[in-house]
Amino acid sequence: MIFLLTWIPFVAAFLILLTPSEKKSALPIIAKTACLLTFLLTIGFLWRFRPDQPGYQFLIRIEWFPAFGIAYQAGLDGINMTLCLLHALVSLAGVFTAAREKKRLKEYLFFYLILVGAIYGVFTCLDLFFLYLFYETTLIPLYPMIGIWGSKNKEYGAMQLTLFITAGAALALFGILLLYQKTGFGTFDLIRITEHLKNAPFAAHDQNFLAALILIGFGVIASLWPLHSWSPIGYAAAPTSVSMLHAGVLKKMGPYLILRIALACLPAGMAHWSTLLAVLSGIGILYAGYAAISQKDLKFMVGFSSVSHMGYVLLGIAAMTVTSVSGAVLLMFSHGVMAAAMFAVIGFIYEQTHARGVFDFGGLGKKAPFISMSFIMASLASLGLPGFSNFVAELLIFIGSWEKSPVLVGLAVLGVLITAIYLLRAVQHVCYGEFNPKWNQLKDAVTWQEKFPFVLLLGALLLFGFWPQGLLRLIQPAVGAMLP
Amino acid sequence: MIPIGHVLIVSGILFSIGLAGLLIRRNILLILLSIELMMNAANLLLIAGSALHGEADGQITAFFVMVIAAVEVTVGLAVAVLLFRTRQTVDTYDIKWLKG
Amino acid sequence: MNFSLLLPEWIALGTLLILIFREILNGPKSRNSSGIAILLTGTALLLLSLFFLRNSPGSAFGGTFVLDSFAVFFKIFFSLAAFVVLVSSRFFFRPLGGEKTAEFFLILWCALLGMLFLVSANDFLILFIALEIMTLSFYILTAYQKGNLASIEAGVKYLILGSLASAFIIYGIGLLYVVAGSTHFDSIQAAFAAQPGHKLLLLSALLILSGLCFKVAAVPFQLWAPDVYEGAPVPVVAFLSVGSKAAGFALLIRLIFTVFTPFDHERKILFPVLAAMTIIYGNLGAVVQKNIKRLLGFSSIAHTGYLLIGLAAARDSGLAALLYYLLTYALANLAIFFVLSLTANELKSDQIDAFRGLAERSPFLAASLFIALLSLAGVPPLAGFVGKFLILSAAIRDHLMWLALIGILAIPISLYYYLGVIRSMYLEEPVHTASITVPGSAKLILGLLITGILLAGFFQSPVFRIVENALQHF
Amino acid sequence: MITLSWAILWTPFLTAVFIFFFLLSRPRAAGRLATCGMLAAFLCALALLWDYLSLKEARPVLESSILWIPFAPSPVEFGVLIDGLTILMLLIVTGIGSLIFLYSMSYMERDESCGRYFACLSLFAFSMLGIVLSNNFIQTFIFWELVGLSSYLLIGFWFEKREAATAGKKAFLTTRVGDVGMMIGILSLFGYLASRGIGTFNFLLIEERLQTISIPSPLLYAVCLGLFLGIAGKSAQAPLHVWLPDAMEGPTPVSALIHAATMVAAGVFLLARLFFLFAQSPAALLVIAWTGGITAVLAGTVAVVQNDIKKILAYSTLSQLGYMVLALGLGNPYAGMFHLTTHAFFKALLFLSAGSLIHALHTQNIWNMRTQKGLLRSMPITSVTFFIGTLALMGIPPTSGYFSKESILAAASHGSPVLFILALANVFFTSFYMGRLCTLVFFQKSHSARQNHLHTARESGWKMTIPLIILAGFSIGGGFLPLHPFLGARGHSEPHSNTLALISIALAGLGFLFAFLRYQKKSHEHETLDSWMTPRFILEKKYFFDDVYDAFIHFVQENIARVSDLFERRVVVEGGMNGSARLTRRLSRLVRTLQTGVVQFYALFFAAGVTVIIYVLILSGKS
Repeated sequence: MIFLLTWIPFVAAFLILLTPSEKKSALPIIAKTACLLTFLLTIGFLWRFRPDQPGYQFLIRIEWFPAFGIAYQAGLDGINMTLCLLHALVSLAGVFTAAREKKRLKEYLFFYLILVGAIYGVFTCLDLFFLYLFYETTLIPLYPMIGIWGSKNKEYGAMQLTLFITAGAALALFGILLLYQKTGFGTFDLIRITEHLKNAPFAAHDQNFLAALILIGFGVIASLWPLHSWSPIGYAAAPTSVSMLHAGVLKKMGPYLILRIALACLPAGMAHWSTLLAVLSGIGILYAGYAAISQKDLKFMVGFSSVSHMGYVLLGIAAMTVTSVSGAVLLMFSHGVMAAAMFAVIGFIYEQTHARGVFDFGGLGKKAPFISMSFIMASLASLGLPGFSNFVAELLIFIGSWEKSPVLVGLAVLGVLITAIYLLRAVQHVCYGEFNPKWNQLKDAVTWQEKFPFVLLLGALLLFGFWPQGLLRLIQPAVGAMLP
Repeated sequence: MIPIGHVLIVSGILFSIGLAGLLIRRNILLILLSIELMMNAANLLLIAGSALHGEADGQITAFFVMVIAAVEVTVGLAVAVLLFRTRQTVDTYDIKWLKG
Repeated sequence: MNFSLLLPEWIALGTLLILIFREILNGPKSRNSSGIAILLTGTALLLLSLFFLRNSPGSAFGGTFVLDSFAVFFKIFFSLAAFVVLVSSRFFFRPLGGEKTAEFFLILWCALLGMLFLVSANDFLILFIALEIMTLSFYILTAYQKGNLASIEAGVKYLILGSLASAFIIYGIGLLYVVAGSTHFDSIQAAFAAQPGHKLLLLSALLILSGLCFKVAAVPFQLWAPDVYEGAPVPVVAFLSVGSKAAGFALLIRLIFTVFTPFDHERKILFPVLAAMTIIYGNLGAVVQKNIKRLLGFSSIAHTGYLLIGLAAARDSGLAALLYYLLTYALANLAIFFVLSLTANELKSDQIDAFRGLAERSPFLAASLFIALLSLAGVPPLAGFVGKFLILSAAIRDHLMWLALIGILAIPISLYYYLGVIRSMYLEEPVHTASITVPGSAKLILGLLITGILLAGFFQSPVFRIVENALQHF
Repeated sequence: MITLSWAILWTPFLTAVFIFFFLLSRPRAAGRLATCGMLAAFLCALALLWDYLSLKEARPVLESSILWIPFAPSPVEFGVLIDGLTILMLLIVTGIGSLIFLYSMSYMERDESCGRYFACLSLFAFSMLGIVLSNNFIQTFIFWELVGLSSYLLIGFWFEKREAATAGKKAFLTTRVGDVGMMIGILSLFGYLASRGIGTFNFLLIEERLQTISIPSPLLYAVCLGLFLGIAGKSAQAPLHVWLPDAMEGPTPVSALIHAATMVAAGVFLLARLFFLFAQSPAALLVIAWTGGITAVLAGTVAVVQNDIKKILAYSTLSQLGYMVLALGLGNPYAGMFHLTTHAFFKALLFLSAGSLIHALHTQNIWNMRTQKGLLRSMPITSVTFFIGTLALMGIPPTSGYFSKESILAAASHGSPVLFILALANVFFTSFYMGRLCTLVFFQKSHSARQNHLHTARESGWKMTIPLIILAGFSIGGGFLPLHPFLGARGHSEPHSNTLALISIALAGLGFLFAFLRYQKKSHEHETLDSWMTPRFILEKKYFFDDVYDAFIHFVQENIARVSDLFERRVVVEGGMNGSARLTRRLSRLVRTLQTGVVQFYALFFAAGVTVIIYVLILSGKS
C-alpha cells in the first residue's frame, strides 16, 4: 500500500501528460484528486499507525537490484509518518495554488505531481539507494518550475538552487557509497545497516569522516549556515506552490536524512561534530534572522526566516537528546506547514498585485481580512506563539539542548525575538495602517477553493499546537529507538 | 642475419623521423607522407620479426598495413583536394576555425 | 571453420554489397526510401542472427575471430546504434537534397562492418584491419559535407590525428610481434606470461593503448574531439560518439583483461590518473562552450573519464559498471543527436542560443532533449544516474576514494552546462515561433530511446543482468 | 472545585472561539455573549471562593493536572493550582473583567469590528486566567505569551491608525524581550533541577524540593533575574516600561483591563507566586526592590508633564506598579498583592471614568476637556467616581488606596532609606499630577467659544455608569476587605504606624494643593515649568528611554541587520556562490587555451602524452 503514496502522483502526472492541453478543466481535477488521494491515504496510515509498536510499520520490500543489495523497501516509523503528514498537508494545499497557474498549466501540474511523488518517495523509502534516487529526482521538476513559472531573477535562482543542492547531494552520495562499502555486506537496506552499526559501529575516524560528508551533503538542503544562500534566492524566484513545497517539505529532507543516516548509523561521528553543528546552527539562527530584518521583499524575508528556523531544527538534532530531536522533528513539521501557509499568502497577494515588497502594501486588514488573518496567524506561528505547534517544538528543542549548550540555546531564544521583530514589522506594513488605494482591485479569498489551503494548514498548526501529543506520541518512541 | 636490435633502432629512427615530420611540416601532403613513413617503420618491424621467428604472419600483416596506409593516403589526398578547392590552401596552420 | 559464426558479418557485408549495386545501377538518381528499406531489413536480419548466435560461443579462422557473449553484446549495441544514426541521418540530409545520402548510408554501413569485426578480433591483424575500416569510414563521413568548411576541417584534423594514432598502434603491434612472434592474442598472452616485466612488451602495450585511448578521446589524446564534433555532420558525430567510443572501450576491455593482464600493476597506475584528468578536462572545457556540438564534444570527453574509472577499478564490478555506463551514455547521446538531426535544418545553427524557446516550438523534442541531457548529467531516476552510481561505487570498492570524489565533484559542474542548454530551450523566448513538426517515425524512435533511458534508470536489475552476461568470460 | 476552576478558565476561551467563528459580523450578540461568559466565570469564581472557605484545612492548596507532553525527562503538565492567591486573582480578573466587558458593550457600540473586539477581549481574559491558574512554569509561559498576543491585538485594535499598530507591536516586542529572559530563567532552573534528578516544571514540587536541596546562589541569582526580566516586561518596570504609555492607543476599556486586572497584574502576581524562589536570593530581591522604587518615581515624575488624560493614568499605573514590585522586593508579598487588589479597583475606575469622559467629549487632552458648565454638573456620576478614584490613588483615608499604600510604605521604612524616600516622594508626585488633572478637567470652566461643541456633553448610559458605581464602591471599601485568608502564607501586614500615615497624608494633601493653586487659572497649553523641578525637557522626553531605544534599534540593530545582509550579498552569494562559478569559468577558459585549433599542436600533445606515459611507467618505474 505504502508505495501508492509515491506512485499515485506519478501515475497522475502521466495521465496529465496524456490529457490534451485544451482540456483546461480536466487538468486541475486530476492533480487535485491525486493529492487528495495521497492525503487520505496518509491519514489512513496515521489512523492505523501503532505508536507503541517498535520498528517500522506497513513495511513492504521488493527485491529490486539484488546484485547490489538494493530493494524497494518502504515503511513508516513515527518520524517519517510525521513528515508524510506534513507533505500530505502541504502538497494538498499547494495543488490548489498550483491549479490557479495560468501559463502552461499542463506542464506545471505535471512537474508538480512528479515533485510530490518524489518527495513521498524520500519520506517512505528505507533503502539508501531509493532514498537518494527520489531525493535527486526532485531536482528534475524544480529547475524548469522555477525557471519558467518563477519571478524576479528566476533563471539565476533556479540555477543556484539546483546546483547547490546537487553539489550537496553528490557529496552525500559519496558518503552513502562509502557507508555501503564499509558495512561490507553489500546492502543498501537502511534498516539492516542501522541495526548492524548499532552492534558493530565503525572506528571513530571513519564515523567522523562519513558523518561530515552526510552533514555537509544534506546540510545544504537543510540550509545549514553558510551553505544556505541558495534558499532565499531560490524561494524568491520560485512560483508559489514550489516555494510552498520547497520551504515546507523539501527542505525537511535534509534534517530527515541527517537523522536517518548520520544520527542513526553514525552516532559517534555525529557526536564528534555536534558542537560545530550546534554553533553553525546558532550562527544561522541569528544571522539569518538579522538578514531577514533588512529584507524589503517579503519572499526574501520568509526565505531567510526559513534558514533561521532550520537553525533550530539543526540545533535540536545537534544536541542528540530524545527531547531535542523530537522537538526538531516536530519543528520540521510545524515550520513546514507554517512556511507553506506563509508562501501561500504571499503568493496569493502577488498573483493579483505583482508586488511583494514589505513596504508596498498597507491596510490589507480591512480590504482582505481573510488573507490578512492568515498572514498574521502564520507569522504568529512562526514567531513561536503558544497555541501553534511551532511553540511546542521550539520549547522541546530548548529544553533538550539546554544541558549541552546553554549559551547557544540562549542565543536561540533571542532568535525568537528577532523573528518577532521582522514578522511583526511585515504584518504591520502589509496588513495595518492606511489602505494603499493602488491595490483597489485586490480581492480577498472568497471561494472555498481559495480559502481551503489556508484553513487546512493553519488548522493543522493549531490542532497540533493544542494537542502536540498527537504527533509527539509518534515521534518520541521513534526518536528514542534511534538514539543510542 | 641482421641482429634484431639494429632493426629496432632503425625502425625507431624511422618512426621518429615520421613523427618529427608530422609535427614540423605544415603541408598536408608532406604530413601524409610522414604518416606513411611511420607506418613503414612498423612494417619494418613486422618483417624483421617474421624473419626472426621464421613465420609468415608478419609479412602478411605488413602487406595489409601497406594497403591500409595506401587507403589512408588516398582518403587523405581526397580530403586535401576538397580543402584546397574551398580554401585554396593545404597549410595546416591555416585551418584552425574550429578551436577554443 | 565455423562460418555460421560470422553470419552477422555476412549479412552486413551482403547488405553493403546490395547498397553498392543499387548505387551503381541507379546512379545519382537513387532514392532514399529503398535504401532505408534495405537497411531496415539488414539491421533486422543482423539482430536476428545475433539473437540466434547469442548462446553459441565459438571461434573461427583459426581462433583469430571469436564470438563470445561480449562480442554479441557489442554487435547488438553497434547495430542498434547504427540503425538509429541511419534513421536520423535521413532526417538530417533530406532537406540538403543535393548531397547523395545513399553514399552516406554505404560508408556508415562500412564503419559498422568494421565495428562488427573489431569486437570479435582475437588477433592483432584482424584488430588492426577492422579498426582501420571503421576509422577510414569515419574520416570520410566527417568530411562528408563537401560544401561545409567546418566539415572539411574536421575531416582533415581527424584524418591526420587518427592516422597518427593508427601509426602508434601498428608500431606497437610490430614491436609486439618482434618480441612475441605472433599476432594472435592467445600466443601473445603466453609470451607475456613467459617474460614478465619485458620492457619492450610493456612499451608495445602502452603504444597500442595510447592509440586506443585516442579513439575514446581520453586525456592526453583528447584534443581532436571537440573540433571534430563541432565540424562533422550531426549523424556522424552521433555515431562517432557512440559507436567509435564503444568500439574503443570494447577493445580496451578485451586487450587489458586478456592480452595485457600481466600489466595489472601499470593499469592501476595509468587509468586512475587518465580518468581523473579526463573528467576534469571534459567538464571544465564544456562550461564556457556556446556551440552545442562542441559542448557535447567536451561532455563526451568527460564521460570517457567516467568510463575509464571502470577500467581503473577492479575488474569485477568495474567492467559491469563500465558497460552499464556505456549503455546509458549511448542512449542519451543517440537521443540528443537524434534531436539535433531533426532540428538542424530548422534552426540552421549549432549555437545553444539557437535552441531558445524550443519547448514552445516543439514540446516533444525539447522534452526529449531535457531528459537525455539530465540523464547525461546523472540525475536520477534516469539511466545516467545508475551508470554513475555503479561506476562510483566500483571506484570506492577499489579504494579509489580520491577518484570517486573527483567524479562526484564534477557532477554539479556538468549539470551546470547541461542546464545551460535546458535554460535556452525552456526559459527563453523563441526567436521564431513556427512550430517544428516531427515525423512519426522520428517520434517513435526518439520515444523508444527516451523510454530506454527511463527504464534503464529505474529497472536496473534486468539491464545489469545483460551486462553481466556479456562479461561472463572476463 | 477543580471542575469550577476549569470552567473559569475555558469559558472565556470558548466564548472567544465562538465569536470568532460565528459572531464576527454580529457585534451586539458578540458583546452580550462575551459579557455573559465573563459574568459566568465570575460567578464560578464566587462559587469557588465559597467552596474554598468552607474547606476545613488551614491553608488548603489544591492541584490537578493532566499531562500535556508526557515526555520522560521533562513531562509538561497542564493544570490548575488553587490556593488563596489564585482565588483572589480569579475574583479580581473575572470581577473587574465583567464590569469592563459590560462597559465595553456600550463604549464600543458604534465600532463595526466590535465582534473582533470582544473575541480578543475574551482571549485576553482567558490568557490572564491561565496564568493565574497555572501550576507550572511552562503553562505560565504559554499564557504569558498569550497575554502578550492579546495585548498586541487589542492595543492595535484600530490598526488603520499607524500609531495604534505601532503601539501594539511595541507592546508585544517589549514584553517579548522580557520573555526571552524568562525563558532562559526557566530553562536554567529546569536544567539544574534536571541534573539533580528532579525534572519538573511544577511549582509545588519545586517548592517542596527546594527545601531539601539548595541551588547555588549565582545560578539562583541568574534564574531569578531572568524570571524577573519577564515580570518586568509584563508589569512594565523600568527599563521595559516603555510600551505601557503607548498602549493607550487602544480602546479605553482595554487600557482599563490591561492596567487593572490583566497583563500588568500578571507580573506582580507571578512575583508573588514564585516568591518561594525569589525569597532564597536576597541579591535578586534587592534588584527587584530598586527596580520597583525607581520605576515608581520615574513614572510619577513623567506623569506631571503629560497632557493626555490616558497617558497620565498610564504613568500613574507605572508608578503604582513600582510600589507593588517594591513591596515584593522588600520581601512583603502581602503588601504588594494588597495594593494590586485595591489598585485594580481604583485604576479600573479611573480608566473607565476617563473613558466615559472621552466618550462624551471626544478628546483626550486635559487642556481641552473643560466645559462651560463644568463637568461636575454635566456628568455628575462620572465626575464623582473619577474623583473617588483619584482619592484612592492618592491614598487618602478611608479609601482603599490608603491602606494598601500604607502597608507598602511601612515595609519600605524598614528597608534602604533611599528607597523609602523615593517611595514617599512618589506619594507627593502622585497627588500632584492627579491634582493637576482634576483641576484642569473639573475645576475650570471654559471661556472659549472654540469648544462650544462640548456643551452637549452628557452622562453616559447605564451600561457605563453601573460599572463605575460598583468600582467606586470597591475603591472606597476595598481597604477593609479581609485579604489575610488569601495571602496568609505570603507575608504579613506591617504594624500600623501613625507617624508614617500622617507623613503620607500630609504629602498627598500638599501635592494636590500645590497643583490646584498652580493650575487653577491656567488655560494655556504652553505652560512653562520652571526651576523648582527637574528640567521639563527631561520629563517630556520621559528620561530619554524611548530615544535611547530608538537609537539602539537604529544604530545597533539595524546595522547588525545591514551587515548581515551585506555579508550575505557580498561574501556568501558574491564570494562563495558566484565566486565558485567564476572560478569554474576561469578554469574552463584555461582549458580552452589548449584547444588551439592547430592540428600539429594536437599531434604534439599526443606525442608528449605518450612520451610522459612511457617515461613514468617504464623508464622511471621499476628500473
